[in-house]
Amino acid sequence: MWKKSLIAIVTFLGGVYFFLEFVVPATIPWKTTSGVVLSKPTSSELEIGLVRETASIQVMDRTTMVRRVGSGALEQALPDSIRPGDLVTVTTPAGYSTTGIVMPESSPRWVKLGRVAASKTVGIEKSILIRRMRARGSGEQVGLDKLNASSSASADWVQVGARTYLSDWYDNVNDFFIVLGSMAWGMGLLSLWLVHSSNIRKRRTEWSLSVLFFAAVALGVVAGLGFGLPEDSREWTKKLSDIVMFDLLRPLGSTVFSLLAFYLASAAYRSFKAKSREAVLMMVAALTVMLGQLSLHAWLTSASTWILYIVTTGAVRAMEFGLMLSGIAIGLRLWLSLERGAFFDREV
Amino acid sequence: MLDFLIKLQKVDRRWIYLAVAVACIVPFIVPMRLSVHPSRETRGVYEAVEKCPRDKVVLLDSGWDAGSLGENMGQGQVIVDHLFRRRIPFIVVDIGGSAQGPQFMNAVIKDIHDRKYPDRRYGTDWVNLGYNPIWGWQVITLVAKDIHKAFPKDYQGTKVDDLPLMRRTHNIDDISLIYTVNYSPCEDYISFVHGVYGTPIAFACAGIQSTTEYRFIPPRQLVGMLVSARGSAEYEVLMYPNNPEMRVSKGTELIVPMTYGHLVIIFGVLIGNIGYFAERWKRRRV
Amino acid sequence: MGIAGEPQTLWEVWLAAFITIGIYTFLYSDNKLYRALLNIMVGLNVGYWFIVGWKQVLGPKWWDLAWGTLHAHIPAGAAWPTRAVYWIGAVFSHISLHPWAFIYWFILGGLGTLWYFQLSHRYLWLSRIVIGMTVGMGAAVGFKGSFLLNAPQITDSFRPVLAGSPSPLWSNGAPVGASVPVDWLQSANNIIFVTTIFCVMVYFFFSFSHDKKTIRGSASIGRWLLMITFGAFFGNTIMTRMAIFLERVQFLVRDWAQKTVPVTPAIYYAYGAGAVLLIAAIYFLTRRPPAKPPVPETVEEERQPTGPGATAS
Amino acid sequence: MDHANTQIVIATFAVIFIILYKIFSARAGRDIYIRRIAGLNALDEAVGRATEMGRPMLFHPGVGPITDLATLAALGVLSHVARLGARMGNRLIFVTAVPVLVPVAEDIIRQAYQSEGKPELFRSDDIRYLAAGGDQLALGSIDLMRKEETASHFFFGAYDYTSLLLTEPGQHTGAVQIAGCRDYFQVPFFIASCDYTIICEELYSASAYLTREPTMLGSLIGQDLAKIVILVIILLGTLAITAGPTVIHYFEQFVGGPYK
Repeated sequence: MWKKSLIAIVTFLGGVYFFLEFVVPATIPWKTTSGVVLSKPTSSELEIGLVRETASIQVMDRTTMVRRVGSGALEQALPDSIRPGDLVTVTTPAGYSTTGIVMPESSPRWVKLGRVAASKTVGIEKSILIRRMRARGSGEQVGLDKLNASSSASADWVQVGARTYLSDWYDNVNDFFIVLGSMAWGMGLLSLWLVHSSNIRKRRTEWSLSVLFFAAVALGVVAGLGFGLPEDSREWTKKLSDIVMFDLLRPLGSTVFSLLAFYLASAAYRSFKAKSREAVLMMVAALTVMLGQLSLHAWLTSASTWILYIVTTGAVRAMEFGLMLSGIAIGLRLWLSLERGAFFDREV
Repeated sequence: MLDFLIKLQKVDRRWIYLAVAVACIVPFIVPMRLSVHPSRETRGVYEAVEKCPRDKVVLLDSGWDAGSLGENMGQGQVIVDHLFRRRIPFIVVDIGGSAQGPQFMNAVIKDIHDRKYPDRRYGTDWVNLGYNPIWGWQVITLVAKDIHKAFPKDYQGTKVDDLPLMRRTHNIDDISLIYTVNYSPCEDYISFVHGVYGTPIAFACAGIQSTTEYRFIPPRQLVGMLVSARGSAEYEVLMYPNNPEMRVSKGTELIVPMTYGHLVIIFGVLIGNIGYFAERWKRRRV
Repeated sequence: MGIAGEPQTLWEVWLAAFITIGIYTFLYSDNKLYRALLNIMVGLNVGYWFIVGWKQVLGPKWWDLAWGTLHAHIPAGAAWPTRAVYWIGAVFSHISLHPWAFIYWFILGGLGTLWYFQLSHRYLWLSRIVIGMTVGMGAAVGFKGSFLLNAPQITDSFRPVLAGSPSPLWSNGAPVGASVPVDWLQSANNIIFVTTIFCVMVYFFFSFSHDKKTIRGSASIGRWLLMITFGAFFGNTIMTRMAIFLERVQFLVRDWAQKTVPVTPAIYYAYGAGAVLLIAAIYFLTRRPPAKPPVPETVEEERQPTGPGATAS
Repeated sequence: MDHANTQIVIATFAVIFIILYKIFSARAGRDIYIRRIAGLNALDEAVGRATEMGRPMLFHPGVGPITDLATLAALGVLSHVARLGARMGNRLIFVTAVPVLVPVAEDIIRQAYQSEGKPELFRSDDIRYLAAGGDQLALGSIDLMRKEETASHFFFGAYDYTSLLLTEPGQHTGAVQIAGCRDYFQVPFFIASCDYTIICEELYSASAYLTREPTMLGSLIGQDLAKIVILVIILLGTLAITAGPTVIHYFEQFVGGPYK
């Protein structure tokens, strides 16, 4: 019994870090200040302008945006390239134009502008984490010297707050699991070894092929020593590695996989019969897509494009939502050791 | 007559094999050209590469090997050609693909370099960082955070800090586009790179895999996708609209024979069904 | 090497040709040559990949952390017997110098070995410790991965039923509220799209019966749409296989048959003789009744071998 | 979005809660309804047919690892098929390329035969660790089918490109073939070459239906609820976007937060 609980505990611990790292924010929310950098920060403190929303504008196809960069210069900005903290002038197709600081809530279709309502000064210590907003995606962790500040032009939008130290461990935990996973690589080799060694021991027919297999493994190992040497190196292992890779593995690999073309051909011929309504649908779709793949006619291509972008996309999405949830469910069951069944109920 | 039709669905499979083989061999011996119609997903990749700035790099994840050479090689050729033409520096990596990936991609690059752009230099115009056997998010997140940590050396053992291109490339902010050439590209790029940092991603994948990747194109999780040999053929049509003699990629070489192979299979399906219906008709008659 | 290592020299071309045609003999009938080549491929891949894996991951990320600097303890230029003693001393001094690195190395190594208890009936549970750790990790990361992957998928599935024509901002057609004329084709597509998602998801509901007419109806529509989707899969798959096969045909036709076309008498005779030998070899190898596959046992006890099978259908 | 925003956190814990709640209520003995998958009748027919012809059956659990949900579901189906086979007094041959599966499958099948009171029919050399790789396993199974003249084949689990190689010969010899495949790449080939195919997620529910295993049933229901939520969100969103840019903007802000 203790064995089972040990396994359960270890399994839970295995996942708990990454789960927390995802769910817990980078900085403690109620100790985080979010706003534009107003003045060049000193080593000890950082002045942040708190922005209040003044305008919220829907972006149309003919909406233009102009970003004011340092030294008062103006430059065109695209809806998906504006960054929080930019000072932009948005002009709607109707001709109304508004100026303000882009806020993080804006999306490519909808810009929220604001102006600095108040300013707050944050003291910088080791426990403080500064994250600069990107145009899209999460904030990046930056040092004080990297920040560009301005009160009259585009500046950086930062979130400054007391850090939750979880993310600092990410790389180490990641490395640990990378190595742990890689340790399993011997399994493939070992199981193959079991298969073929027993073939040879019992002199089963084709045991000669197993001998050949071991010879190939040996050759592969020796050739592997030449991996990663400079192109022009005179090492014989490098030459051997090239021979194995280009003269043996290349034709072997591509030919073995190309056999499937023939199976597919005969399978299509033999089993693609209009037996039922479903079979007909499948066959028609397959033929349409195949014809669309060929360089025959433009409208054939567009027909297959329609199937792929409307029907297939929709159906695959629906299936993927289901698979995502079942993946989460099985993950949960394994993670919390709720799983039952032959493997998990074996007495240990 | 009816019996003959019924026999049509009992042809020995070796005859089908022979028909496919012949249909595929003939176009190689008798060269012919067909028009290619670029599709939406291919245009997407082309426009994305056209938009790339010169001061950032393109990350080219090439994990293909002999098994999928017919499809992926062309996709690698066209993108390298395009990047060399626009002189956008690019970094070749192989994350969890195949140990042969870097060498194959290197041979492709060398060939295009010698044939078309002899003045491009290794280390400034492109870098090949070699192979990392770990598939999936574990290394991808590492590359996004600090590429020097993920790949301390390039594919032939040089320290990356000695390469001028790598000195100005540190993390995801220096990468303007990620292009993945693989039999089945890693979807973790979409969740852990596009989802986290918003970097545009383009896939170049096998036809079978493409069917599930189409769903990422409308929400722009993928800017575009090259599908099989067709994708690279279409891409070259976009790159060289007026001078076909410049189209030299594997895709352009294979697209015409592919057409014939497909037609034979379609024909096989049709005669199979003719036989099937003939049999059903006969059964109904007696 | 040519493009992606296409064979250049004569022997390379012939070797590749032999391998290619030798494998294609399987299409005529199952035979020993094919199985031999398959074994060689698997063996080469496993061996090569094993070393590469060590060089790229386990070496730098695990072994070198503890022992990377060991040689620094060995005074240069010591003769062999004394050198061995130095080595032993170095190991201990190294451990005492970097205890934590050693402990990390040791624990990871110990955990790693647990994988291999999968092969034993009695100690299978030991492997479940390490399986559990990795599975738990994967499960936790699964949350982040699936949400980041699918959240945009859900928001993109909001399609305006009355849509204008697509634009850079509204790739699925702008809603008519955005003061644009109705694009009926786009609207129809959007309706079909949402219907597809709805019907297919209903088809995959298991918790309530399909007796209700509406549910059964939408479920069966969902099944038809699934069939169309699988048809698309089939078509694209054929394209994949075809491309891979054509690459081989291209090699046989262009590199093998044309590059080795006789230019000097020597090559001419080599070509002829080689062709004869190749055909003879393949005939000889495929003529005999194809032998049965390597049928191994399970790990532990003796199993009866399977006898010679018939030819491949 | 490196860390979850508010909406995602709520969604995460909501999904966890729904699934766990359903699992535990199922374990507490709440009876749970799952609709029957049409293909399950085919299982009985297939076993019966093989018994009539006096030929053995072949079960192939896919190529996935033991921790793969599809493989676990396949094992659930395996126990049912083995029990049917035992009831009718027929042999079931089990082939795999995953070493861990050998002892597990042995337990399952032995249990099945014992529970039907026919332990003498169970032969431990019918569980075959044929090869260590996909292609080799396919070749081995093909030869096995020919040698043992298996009359019905069951393919359940996760499959890769070898699926065609596996189903082709059975189609020649006219064996009854039933497949349940999670990976939709391979489903078309199973549909084309098998008598009945259980598609994608149906595999899970089939296994749950057969084993009546509370954990599986419960989480299946939980997943259904979550799916319904997603579907409702999609339909609401469709209405919102049809209503215009303003509505959809606020709806997206509400559902997903600023997708950064």
